[in-house]
Amino acid sequence: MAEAVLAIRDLCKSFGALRATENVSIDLVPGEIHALIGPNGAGKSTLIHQIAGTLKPDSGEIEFLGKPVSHIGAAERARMGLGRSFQVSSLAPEFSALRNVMLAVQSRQGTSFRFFKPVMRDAALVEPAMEALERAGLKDRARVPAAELSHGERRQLEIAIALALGSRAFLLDEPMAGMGPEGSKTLTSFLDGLRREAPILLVEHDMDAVFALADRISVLVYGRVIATGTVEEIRSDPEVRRAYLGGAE
Amino acid sequence: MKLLEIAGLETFYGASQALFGVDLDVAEGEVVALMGRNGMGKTTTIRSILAMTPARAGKVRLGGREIQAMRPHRIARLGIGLVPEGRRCFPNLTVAENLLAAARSGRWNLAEINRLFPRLEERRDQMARTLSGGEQQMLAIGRALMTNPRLLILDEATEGLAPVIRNDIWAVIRVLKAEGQSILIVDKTLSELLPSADRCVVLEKGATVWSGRPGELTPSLQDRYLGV
Amino acid sequence: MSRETAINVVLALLLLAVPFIAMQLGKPFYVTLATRMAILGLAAIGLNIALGLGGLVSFGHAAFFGIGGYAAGILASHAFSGQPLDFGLFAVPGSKLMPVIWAVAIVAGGLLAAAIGSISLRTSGVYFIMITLAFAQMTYYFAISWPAYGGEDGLSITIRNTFPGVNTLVPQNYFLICYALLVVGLVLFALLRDSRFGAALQASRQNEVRVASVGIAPFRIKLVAFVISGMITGLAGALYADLNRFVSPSMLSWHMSGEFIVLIILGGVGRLCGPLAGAMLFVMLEYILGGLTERWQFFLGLLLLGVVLFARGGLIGLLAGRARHG
Amino acid sequence: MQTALFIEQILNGLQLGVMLFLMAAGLTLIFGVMGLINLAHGSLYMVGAFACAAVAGATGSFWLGLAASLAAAAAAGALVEILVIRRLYERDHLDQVLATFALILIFSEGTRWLFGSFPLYLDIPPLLQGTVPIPGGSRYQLYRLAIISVGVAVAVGLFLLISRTRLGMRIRAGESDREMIGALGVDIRTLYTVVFALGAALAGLAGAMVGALQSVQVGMGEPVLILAFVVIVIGGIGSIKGALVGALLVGLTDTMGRILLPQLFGVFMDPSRAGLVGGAVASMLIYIVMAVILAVRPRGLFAAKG
Amino acid sequence: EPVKIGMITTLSGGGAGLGIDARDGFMLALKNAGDAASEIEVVTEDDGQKPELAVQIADKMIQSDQVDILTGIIWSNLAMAVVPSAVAQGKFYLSVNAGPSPLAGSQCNENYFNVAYQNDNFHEAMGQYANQDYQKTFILAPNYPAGTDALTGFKRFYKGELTGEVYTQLGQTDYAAEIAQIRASGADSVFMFLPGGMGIAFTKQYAQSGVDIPLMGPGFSFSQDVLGAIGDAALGVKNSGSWAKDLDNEANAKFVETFQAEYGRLPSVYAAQAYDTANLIVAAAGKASVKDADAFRAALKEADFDSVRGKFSFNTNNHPIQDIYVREVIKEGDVLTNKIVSTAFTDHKDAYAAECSLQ
Ligand SMILES: Nc1ncnc2c1ncn2[C@@H]1O[C@H](COP(=O)(O)OP(=O)(O)OP(=O)(O)O)[C@@H](O)[C@H]1O
Ligand SMILES: Nc1ncnc2c1ncn2[C@@H]1O[C@H](COP(=O)(O)OP(=O)(O)OP(=O)(O)O)[C@@H](O)[C@H]1O
Ligand SMILES: [Mg+2]
Ligand SMILES: [Mg+2]
Repeated sequence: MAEAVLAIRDLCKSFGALRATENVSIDLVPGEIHALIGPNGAGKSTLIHQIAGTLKPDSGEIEFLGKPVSHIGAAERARMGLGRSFQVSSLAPEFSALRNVMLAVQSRQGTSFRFFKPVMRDAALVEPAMEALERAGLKDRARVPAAELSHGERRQLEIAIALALGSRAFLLDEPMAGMGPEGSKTLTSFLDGLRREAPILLVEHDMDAVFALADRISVLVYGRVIATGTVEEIRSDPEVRRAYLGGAE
Repeated sequence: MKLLEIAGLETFYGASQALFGVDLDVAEGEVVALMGRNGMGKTTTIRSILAMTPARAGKVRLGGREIQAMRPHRIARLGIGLVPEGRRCFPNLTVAENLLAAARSGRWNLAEINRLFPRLEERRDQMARTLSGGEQQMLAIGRALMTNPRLLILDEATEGLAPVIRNDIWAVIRVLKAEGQSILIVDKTLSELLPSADRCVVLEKGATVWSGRPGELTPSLQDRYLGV
Repeated sequence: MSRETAINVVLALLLLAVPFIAMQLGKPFYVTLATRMAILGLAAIGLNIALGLGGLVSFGHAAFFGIGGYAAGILASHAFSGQPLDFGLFAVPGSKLMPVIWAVAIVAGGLLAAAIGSISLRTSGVYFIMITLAFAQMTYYFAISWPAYGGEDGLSITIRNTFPGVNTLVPQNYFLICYALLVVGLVLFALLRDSRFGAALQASRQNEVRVASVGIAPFRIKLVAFVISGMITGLAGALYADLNRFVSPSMLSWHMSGEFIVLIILGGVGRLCGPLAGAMLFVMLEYILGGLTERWQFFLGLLLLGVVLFARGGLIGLLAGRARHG
Repeated sequence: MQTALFIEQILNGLQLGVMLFLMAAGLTLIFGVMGLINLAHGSLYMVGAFACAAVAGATGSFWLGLAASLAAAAAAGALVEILVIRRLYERDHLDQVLATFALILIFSEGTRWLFGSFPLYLDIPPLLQGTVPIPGGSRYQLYRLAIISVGVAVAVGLFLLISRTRLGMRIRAGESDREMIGALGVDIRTLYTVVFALGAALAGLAGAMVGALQSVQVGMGEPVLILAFVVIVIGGIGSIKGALVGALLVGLTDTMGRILLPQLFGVFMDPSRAGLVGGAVASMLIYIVMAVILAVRPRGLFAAKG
Repeated sequence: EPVKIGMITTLSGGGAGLGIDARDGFMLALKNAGDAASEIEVVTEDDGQKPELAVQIADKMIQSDQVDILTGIIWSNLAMAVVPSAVAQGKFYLSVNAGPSPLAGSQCNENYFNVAYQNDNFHEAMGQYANQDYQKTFILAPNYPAGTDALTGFKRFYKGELTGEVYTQLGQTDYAAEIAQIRASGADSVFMFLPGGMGIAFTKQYAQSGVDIPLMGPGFSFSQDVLGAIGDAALGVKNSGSWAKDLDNEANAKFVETFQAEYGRLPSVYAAQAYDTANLIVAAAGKASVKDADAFRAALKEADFDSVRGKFSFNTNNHPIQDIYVREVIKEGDVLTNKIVSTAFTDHKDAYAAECSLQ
């Protein structure tokens, strides 16, 4: 197996008496989609938050691109190439889709402390941003304020932003949520292609998508990884069926 | 007897029109599925029923009474319970307080909801904002049931739920249906929705384009209207 | 030219025209009013960078305004008395030269903003409002009870400071100086707003988490914005001191901070000419109503209320519609 | 300092704190719970004081005046809510700032219009005049003890109202999502009018009670308003408990600072200078305390975490 | 010869009472002067007690209204903002109330006349008076220049011991802590300078606290405009002033009577000082044209008018030489007012005249 892009070791996090993350070790290797599934409240989003740096773990190590990142902030991790989407879309609502993406481009290019050149006339910003929007299928909506986008379009925009960051790994928290069948199909094939650029840690409740996409699946229950394996292994794991999949799948 | 009747609903967001003539009705004890692709106006229809975004034209009747000129809380009190898109639990209230804040007496009470969603019982004194996504969804359903509505409206009530829970919720919906609860439901999971519904109404570009029994919604129609 | 740009140009020209019309009409005092509008407008432009672009509702900008004012007053008084300012280790002479005074006011405003900002920006929302107020109140009480420069009685600048090649005692000349600085402020604001920095700043206002998650640290962005904001307001303070030929703690009072906020809301938050429009309207109202009735504050209140209730987005919002972000 | 004096000063600090709390309670109720920045809260305090002084002056009864102050402030509050505030809930905080700033001007000048420019007279009711013995051998003013007890009663009452009653839940629910609580069948509009009137009545009560201690005059609300804001920010916005703790902290800090700082500076300065410097630092003290607290706990002492 | 006067005073906000009294007193004098004042025109504007606004109004009156004389300011800090630049522009300024020390000393000006008092005067008088009966005095004032000046003024003449010297916060409204200190200090008397609402609050709380150490203060804190608000708490308090309603002279009798007839209330010291100011202008205008600055200045300096304070003249620094009385708050019917009980100084001058370059 190739060298892991992202490696998490023995991560722990409690909220009071509640152990939201308990000795979690997971890794993400180039080219893969690693799905993280588990019941509601299992601690998936909490884990994503810790990896992204918006929540501080109680103990454990996070390594990204071979470097420990536990001590550095969210912004710096993002600049290193850790792209993420939020479970609930998180955008700059007054900015157009384009300007939302341009913000990521600007960050990737280095400094935000440039005071005089107008961004909208800066091809170095606009062009890569348009490209990312196009790849995410939002080119037509580039000038629409994020607040006026429909639910599905906002999810696409989150992806576009992560693309524009030139991310070396993606953390996607329920990107399919709220998408209709059509949107899910498009997004599934899009993610399928995206993994070649950078591996994806995918949190998702849409099992059709997970089974279609995942190279590996880890199952999180009550903060602990109870199983990791291929689609087939997980599908047939009786423990997983009981705790998560239930009768249907 | 029709519980809810909607005719020719037209609704605007500011200057932009979102609904161009929605017709829909729900009979007493009936489960009606409101369907359509992303952005076709399902949520807007629901908002207009409750006058959260009042319609500019058209009529809404609840139990024979015209309600489109009323304020939302009056309409809600006439017997509509809403599970809104995006959950919208009250973040600074505990689980129990969320359930109690708008409760009205009837079949559903705290004990019943706890039986339905044991997870909520475990979390009863936790602030809603610290709940996981799925927990919040359960809370939103419980909160709507606590108002003991004549008509329950569910907008994407199973979004973001684990399959087991989703199954539970569908089971709950079927129980409610069996008890004769009238329900208007929006959901993406057709495999569950179609068997549960008595009737389907399909919206496209803000207007009703098809309605009929679930069995009549053929794969070709599904492809045309829902993109399946 | 967009509608808003047109309105901005008209506003700026209108203000420029006031002194000339005033002299024609034989109402020299209107020059002073116009100067006051320009200075308050500039101070509010400073605040608008923090408040309008960055969403940092500072209720303590009077501190920067006042420190700029005191920079002018103190330097002038030392120049007047011939005694150098004693900093213990070294001493510097006072000055009556406006460019020197401005530079000192800008630096002082910036330093104070850096100090206040680095603590205040840890908080947000209403807490930010109050902690900035707290710092301003500290400077206010300090100035009141500090006897060296007059305390509550303030400090007068007997003769207005000088500018090379210009007779600043002529009101029109002083107006033009202030007007030129106002225009510089406007240009700076426009550039800043459209720049990368401005994009990051405005995004921080809308969604800080989002900004951090694309790799931009919002704290530093906001701090720099706050410092720039304090520098501009400090400069305006120095101009104001020279206009009144007087500085006093009332420049540091919370009423002053409140007035800046009012100017911005009145004109249009985050809009290029919002502060200017607000300042022009407010000074005019104050003057006209004040001349009509002793109960002018009552009617001023009613008018302001009318503006909030019926003109969303302030004057500029009313005239030019909602702002759009590319 | 002798024990008796020390105890007396502690009581003074408590009393000042409770006085601030009465003002802050209404403010935090409106401000935290309804999400509204009400700069005009000080005006409602003034309305209460004027109503009390006017009615007490006309009838000779402080108690009638007190009732009048509650009624007048509540009525003014309800009126303001219905005519102005109601249109601003969905707006930016800044619009609320401007509108309530305008209300200050209207209230101040309006009051002066009605009552003239000279301060009014209001005194402690005979029932509460005089002093009672306190531990340490000194005596303490009965009226001030009464203020302390009213403050404590209000604190307990409000705390129970907000945290234990369904009304309290609805108010808090409405704060985070007005539309949703309406869609669940709660008439949030009327509810908010009631809450606003309640907050106003508390301010009016504070004004009336404090009016007997100081001068009933136009503008009396402004300094208290700022202090009340300091209090609720220290305590954590929206928290009645925070307002109480914050108020007591501010009251004690201010009182003890005024007394002790000059003595402290007196150790190494002549008394006159120590008085000046100590007094100057004392006037900044609560702001320093607030800045320190917020620097360490950016959301106050008792803010709901989030 | 027409004379145009610009009156800048406080007519709105908390301090409006003082400004209104001053304006009313001033206008009454012009009315009483009849024909002698027929060519005097007054423009009045409200400064809202804000220095910036006062400066703006002064500029306007000088530039647009082209007034010859400015007057009316109540507060020292506003006077400091307006006076230096107004007199630098060659206008006359006549103070109806404020008398900050720089304007009496280092920054005095030939065109600045103070018809009221130098700020320290009333405090000095109280210090002088305290020597008669007291040895241990507790003194307090707000922490700002007028406050420190007040206590300095008091100490300048007081020879006894100080049991405490406290500087309170400007705008403070609760004095329980200071009163407790006073009680514990063992003082035999208290001198306080707390203007406006602060004084009302202090005096009420002092009376309510049951501390029975005698209280003294300058006249401002017990002048007619605030006595009503303090109530019986003020009874018996000794305070200093250059004027009282019962001063026995013809001008005063007329003033008090006509003021009451015209406005339905008793006049305060502010009204009296403004009344004198207006009469001074009327008298000077009768002697010289205001356009002839030197002549008019000389006419002002003569102070040839019937002062409600009895005798009145100007010192070298254009500040008053006058008697200062000790008054006591009494009740006449159910109205509180002041009665003169003794004279603290005769022909008192301020302490700053020596620093003034005018001779
Ligand atoms: N700040 C917090 N304080 C207390 N408990 C918290 C906090 N944040 C999360 N939790 C709890 O931690 C658990 C894990 O939450 P998390 O959001 O990670 O779940 P999840 O696996 O993402 O669930 P879902 O699939 O429903 O989104 C939940 O039970 C939640 O209630
Ligand atoms: N607040 C709003 N302002 C402006 N336009 C809006 C707003 N909310 C929705 N719209 C627009 O109204 C239309 C209908 O939206 P609606 O939310 O009703 O769709 P929906 O059928 O519920 O879609 P989804 O399945 O994505 O939830 C869409 O075009 C959407 O962009
Ligand atoms: Mg989650
Ligand atoms: Mg929807």
